[in-house]
Amino acid sequence: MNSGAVLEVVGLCGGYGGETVLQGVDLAIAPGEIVAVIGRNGVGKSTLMRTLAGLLRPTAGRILFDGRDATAESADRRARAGVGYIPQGRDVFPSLTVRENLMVGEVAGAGRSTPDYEAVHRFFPILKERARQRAGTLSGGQQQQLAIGRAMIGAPKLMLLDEPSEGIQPSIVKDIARNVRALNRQTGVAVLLVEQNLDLIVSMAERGYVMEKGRVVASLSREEITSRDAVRRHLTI
Amino acid sequence: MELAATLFSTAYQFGDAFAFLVISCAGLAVIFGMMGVINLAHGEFIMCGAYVTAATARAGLPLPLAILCGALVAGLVGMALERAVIRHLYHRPLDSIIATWGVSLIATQGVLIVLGSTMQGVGTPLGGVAVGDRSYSLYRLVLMGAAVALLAGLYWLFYRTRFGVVARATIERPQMARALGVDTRRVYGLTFGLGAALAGLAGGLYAPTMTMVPTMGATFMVESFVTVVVGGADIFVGAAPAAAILAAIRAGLTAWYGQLFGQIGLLVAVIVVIRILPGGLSAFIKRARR
Amino acid sequence: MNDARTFAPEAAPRDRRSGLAVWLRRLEGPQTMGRGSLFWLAAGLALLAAAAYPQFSDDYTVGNAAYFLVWTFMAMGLGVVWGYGGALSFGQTAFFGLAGYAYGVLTINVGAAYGFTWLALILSVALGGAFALLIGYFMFFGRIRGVFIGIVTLSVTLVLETFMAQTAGPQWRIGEARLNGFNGMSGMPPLTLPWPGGDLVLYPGAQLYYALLAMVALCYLGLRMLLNAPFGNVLVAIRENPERAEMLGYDVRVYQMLAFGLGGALAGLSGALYTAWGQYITPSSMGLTSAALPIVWVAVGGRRDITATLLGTLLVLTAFQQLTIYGSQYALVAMGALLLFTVLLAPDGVVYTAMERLGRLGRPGRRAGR
Amino acid sequence: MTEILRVAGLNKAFGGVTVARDIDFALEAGAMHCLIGPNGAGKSSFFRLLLGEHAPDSGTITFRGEDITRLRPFQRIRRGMSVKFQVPGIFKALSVRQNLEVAFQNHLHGADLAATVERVLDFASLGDEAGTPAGVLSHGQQQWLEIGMAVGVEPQLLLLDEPTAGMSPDETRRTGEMLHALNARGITILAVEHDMAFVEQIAKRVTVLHFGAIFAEGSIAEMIAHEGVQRIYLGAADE
Amino acid sequence: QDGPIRIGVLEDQSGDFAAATMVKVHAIELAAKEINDAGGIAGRPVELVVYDTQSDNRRYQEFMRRVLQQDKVDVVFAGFSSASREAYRPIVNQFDGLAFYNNQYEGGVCDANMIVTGAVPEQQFSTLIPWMMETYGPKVYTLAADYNFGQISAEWVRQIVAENGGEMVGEEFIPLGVSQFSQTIQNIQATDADFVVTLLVGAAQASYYEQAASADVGLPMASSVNVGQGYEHKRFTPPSLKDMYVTTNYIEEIDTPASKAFVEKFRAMFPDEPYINQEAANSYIAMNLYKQMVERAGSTDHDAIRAELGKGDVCFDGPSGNVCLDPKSQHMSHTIFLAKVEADHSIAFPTVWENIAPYWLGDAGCDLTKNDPSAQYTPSSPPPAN
Ligand SMILES: Nc1ncnc2c1ncn2[C@@H]1O[C@H](COP(=O)(O)OP(=O)(O)OP(=O)(O)O)[C@@H](O)[C@H]1O
Ligand SMILES: Nc1ncnc2c1ncn2[C@@H]1O[C@H](COP(=O)(O)OP(=O)(O)OP(=O)(O)O)[C@@H](O)[C@H]1O
Ligand SMILES: [Mg+2]
Ligand SMILES: [Mg+2]
Repeated sequence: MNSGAVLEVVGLCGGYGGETVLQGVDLAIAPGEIVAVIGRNGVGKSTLMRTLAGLLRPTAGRILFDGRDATAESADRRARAGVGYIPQGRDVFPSLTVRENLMVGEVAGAGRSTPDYEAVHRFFPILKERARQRAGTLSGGQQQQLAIGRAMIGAPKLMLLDEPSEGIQPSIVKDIARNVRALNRQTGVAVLLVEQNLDLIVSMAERGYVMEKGRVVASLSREEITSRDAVRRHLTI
Repeated sequence: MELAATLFSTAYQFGDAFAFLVISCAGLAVIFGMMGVINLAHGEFIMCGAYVTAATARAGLPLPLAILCGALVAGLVGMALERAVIRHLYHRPLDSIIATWGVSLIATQGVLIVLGSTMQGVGTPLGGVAVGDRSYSLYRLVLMGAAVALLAGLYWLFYRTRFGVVARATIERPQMARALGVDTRRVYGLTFGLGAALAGLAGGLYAPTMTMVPTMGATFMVESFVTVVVGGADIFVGAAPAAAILAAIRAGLTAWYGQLFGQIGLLVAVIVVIRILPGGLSAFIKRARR
Repeated sequence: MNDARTFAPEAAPRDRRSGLAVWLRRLEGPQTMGRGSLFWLAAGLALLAAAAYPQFSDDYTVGNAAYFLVWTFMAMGLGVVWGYGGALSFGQTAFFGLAGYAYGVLTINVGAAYGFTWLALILSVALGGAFALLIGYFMFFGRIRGVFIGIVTLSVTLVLETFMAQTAGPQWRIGEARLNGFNGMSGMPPLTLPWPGGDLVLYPGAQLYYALLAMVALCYLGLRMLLNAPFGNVLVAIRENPERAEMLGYDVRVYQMLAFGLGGALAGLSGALYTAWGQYITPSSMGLTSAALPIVWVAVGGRRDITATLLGTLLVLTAFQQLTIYGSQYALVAMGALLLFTVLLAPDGVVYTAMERLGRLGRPGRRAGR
Repeated sequence: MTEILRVAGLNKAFGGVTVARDIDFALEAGAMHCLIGPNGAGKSSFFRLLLGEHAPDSGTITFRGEDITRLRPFQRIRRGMSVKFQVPGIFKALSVRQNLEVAFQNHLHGADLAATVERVLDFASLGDEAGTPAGVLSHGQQQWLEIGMAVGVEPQLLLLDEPTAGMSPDETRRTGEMLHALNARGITILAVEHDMAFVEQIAKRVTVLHFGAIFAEGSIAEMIAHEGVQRIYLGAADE
Repeated sequence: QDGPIRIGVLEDQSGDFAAATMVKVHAIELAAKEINDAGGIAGRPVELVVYDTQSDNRRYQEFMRRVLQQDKVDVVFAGFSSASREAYRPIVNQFDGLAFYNNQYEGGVCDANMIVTGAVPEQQFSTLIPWMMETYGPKVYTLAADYNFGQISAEWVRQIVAENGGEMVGEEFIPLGVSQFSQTIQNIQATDADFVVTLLVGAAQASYYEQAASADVGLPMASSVNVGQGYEHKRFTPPSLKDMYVTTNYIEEIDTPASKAFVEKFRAMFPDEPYINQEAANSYIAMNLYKQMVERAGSTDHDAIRAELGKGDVCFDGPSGNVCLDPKSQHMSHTIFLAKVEADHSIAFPTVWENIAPYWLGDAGCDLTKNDPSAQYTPSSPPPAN
């Protein structure tokens, strides 16, 4: 296949212990692309993201990151190579302060880039205001912003965004969309986005994949994705 | 003059009890407070540090170096143990109780079999100093200084350095930390090793004042656990005041009513403090601060 | 409240089965492993074997088996408190010791005639349970939880130990009974059954063994029923997420306190029986090492299931004793190694893991990792 | 109509952060009301105050004519409240079925209990997962379970904190329909949501919270048109 | 009956007490070997059944039952701590066994099933305290472990000090396991004591000496347990035990031909033995006394053995000199050595008291030749007068 992709996934299988959730996923993302993955609850979207981040070990298939085989690489090495993961449910470090959460984010970029707090604070001003508050006491939306900011600090080449709009107020959803797109434009970071929020998908994604029962069953072009109906059709039973 | 002597005596007793609690609980505070591992082999790391200190000191090493040796060896043993056993038990704190109890049995009895039932100690250095009509051990003043330095050093390490922040993050959400690029295995290994080294340091510092037997670590256990827990979730905010309160209670009761009341009073104080502040001291301090 | 409901069934026919039948049905349920005729057949056979075994064994071995049975109550109690209720008590020995001393004080003062020893046993257990309720009230109504429970209970048992250790002087007596400090109290009678033609003294041997076996079986079945009853469900829910349980309308504190009281009563039963068994009780049975032991038994067997707890306790007691007999100085090293391997290889407990494997052989099922 | 809930002069601060500022709020029995507001406005905290998880600094909460300000959470629940939290608070090691049993057994027993559990399993599309430990469900499935636990008991007042987060548009609509059905049975519903389509679907009236205080109140159309609400919450009209 | 004579040995080979008790097992093994080499007891070989009781009272209960019921031993040698003895005593009584308790203790056990070879307070304190008062002065401070041994011993000290016209200027009890003594050291310094009686027990409490030395307490110390049992002078760095005086019935430094021969035999068999303490000698003596009684009785039957004991002439010339069993209390007479620890931790023997009998129990009314109360008495709760 073409080797220009930031991420290329071939026949990926995997899941939890004995249970296979992913049943052969194929997809590819070119540098600077924003690609959405849609699908109903429980089809394995988050499982795919976790496997790509290296938190779950695939049972078959290959993951190429930047053309390099990363299938067997550990999560931390992937992160340091430039995979930024923003999990569903945010997973901020609750007892650490906002500022300390961001400090942890520095690790991924160590050696590759200098942490750009300015940029993060520009995108998410609340993170500056609440720098000394414990992340666990932030509201849901604030935590989501922190999780994205934390990944940003590490200067990723690819961001894995799992349902970033969940629980976020409309204006910030728009902000996030705008910010992620701006980030994408400024730094060329590629984004793999899992979403259920139509507006966000439509406003962000350049193309998309549809998942069903652990497989990619359809690919959506730029035209299809901007027409809400196609997306909606795939999300209904 | 009389008054000054009495004051000194009181301060000395308090400082002595405080130093004992702080020094003996520091390693546990790191391992339990930071990593959530209930380490019942804490006492054996202390014993390890004490034995190594005594052995190297009697082989001719100056005492301060011997103590560092003790801490170092205990730290290395700790890292090895982490790699072999503890690594598999994170977030299974209750299983870590059993495993570390097993380690403690093996260590105590193994030392007994290999090195015999006792070991010759090292004498306490520095001798005594007279204040008023009483005399005091100078070395104990050194211990008090060491306790304060230890607290300051740990606070700095865990709150002011990136290693500390990353370590705390790792312990809280290891998966997420890994996904952010943290080599969690290394962090775990180092943190546990640090805790073990601190226990070893406690052993080394107290080696000159105690009987050297394989079970010597047991004398530290109850006090250190109690201090760490009364301190509460945030060990570094809580441990120092916890040690101070417990030391004051212990020293006071011991002075007025004897050792029995000191002992029982310490335990009762623990129960009462936890009852009044169910989240430990640190939760209370946090709330008060805001 | 509104009669028409979206979810609730419209006035389903009332359950006409009697209370007893409901309870019997609770012998099986989601909170305990083992169901179906095969399981009960195996359990019946095990009981039968246990009952027949004294016929094929010598007095010492039977007496020793009785001794093992003595400890299982404390283990099962801890299983309820810790395994099901999620409160790790490090101080079950406090209730053990208290009841043990109570049995001694009562029987030394009143004697063993007319089966008084049994009344003393019941009173001691009640005392252990009441004390546990008190401590439980103090802790759970004081919002104490997690590791703090461990430290509070440990402190309680150590206070008792330290206090009892210094009661050597003659002033420390309750009626006829000298507490006798660290050396321990002795001279109390064993359990005695009034019997035509002379009381039966239950020295460790077949008679005591049968009495204990019956008690263990009753206690085990009773706990199974309780754990599968709504009480058990709520207890487990509280272990998993106390805040949520409260938000479903349960007074979490009361459930935890009751479970703790039950655990204390069972520990007390062990304590009183232990005293009767050896006619001796000592403060060190409330000390640090003694306090750690029940935790080891329960953890090694498997704390998440009462059957695993029971079998595991017997297994560990036997294994440790055998090691001590044949291992001389190396026994403790071997015990330590055994614990390590158990935790690393069978994290849910040896018996629990074995039972789960066995169970899975029978039926296919979806069961993902923890 | 009668009032089921009244909150008067409610205040609560955590250190520097005020999460409730002089809140006066009332709910008619049978209402279907939405609470919206920026992230961090204090919506979830308001729920926690209603439920007794946080004690207010001042103010009173009256539920069905009774002052419940000093009651413990479980006592409030028993008086007829039920809640779905923002972050699913399920019992991870229990099976899905057991989760529901625990949720309902305070009110229902025997065959009633079993039947209700089956209906809720069906409603939440969790029939296949009934025996699965709840902790391994996908995020969306956990949300469904949490909703099932809250609605199955059919309380007087149902509190829902972001019930449709993580749901697909279709599921969101279905949830809305279910809430309408419940409401038709007389159950009062108070929901926190960020999904405006959903809010439009269910809410007759909407309250906007901002910095812990009530910022605006009115019908959904009014709120969408409200300039202040657009500024603090909705963002500029779609690009 | 011709099979071997089986001897149960229950001693702590691990746990807290191991330091002082391993040597007891070795002493019994040495005696057994000698007896077997010389043709056994009445021609029957001796066979040891040894269990490690792990410093755990429960193990004593388990194993006492085992040796008596399953191994069917003829006699048991058992126990270090008094608590362990009290734990197994009901079981020995239940099966009517015979047990030797070869340990220095607080005294007072009046039990026909028990023979005690260790020294008791009247033997150690009636000698030590008057000598100390004469040498250093009449003001005494007692520091004792807070349990039976310490409390009862302190009671003896108090009584003897009073009888000799001295004065108790302080008395302090330390819970077991306490290892920090700063406050205690202050308390002692606050008095004008002439010497300190230290009745401290266990590894933790032994830390007192080092801590007292480093605080320059500088008072002479008197003890019935140290040195003779736990060889603190070998384990601590000089001069922390300087001027410690101990009454012991044996330690390896004793400079008599019998003692030297014993040490030589012992080290030949156990070259790495850290120290041969008084309990080792007592255990060794006990084996030989048992041999003598069985041979005289012509049987291992307990009543026959006790009949021999009742004659009052069961004596043995051992490493510590001549010792005899007292028929009334079934305790043993001792030669009591006053050991003084010098600044370099070498031992001097300022004086020796020969042939001190365990008189108290008999005088107080315990007479096992007449009846068997199976009880433990203390000066403040003596046998009921009858
Ligand atoms: N930790 C786990 N262990 C076992 N099975 C799991 C685990 N997490 C998820 N699963 C199962 O894997 C399947 C896919 O879950 P996943 O979280 O990937 O779904 P999803 O597509 O992200 O759904 P949602 O939109 O609800 O977040 C589900 O059936 C779920 O039950
Ligand atoms: N325990 C606490 N300690 C300190 N601050 C807290 C605490 N709980 C909440 N807060 C703060 O109170 C504010 C309100 O939080 P809350 O969770 O109620 O917001 P929300 O309106 O539910 O937001 P979202 O829509 O993002 O869920 C936030 O700024 C949060 O950081
Ligand atoms: Mg998902
Ligand atoms: Mg919220």
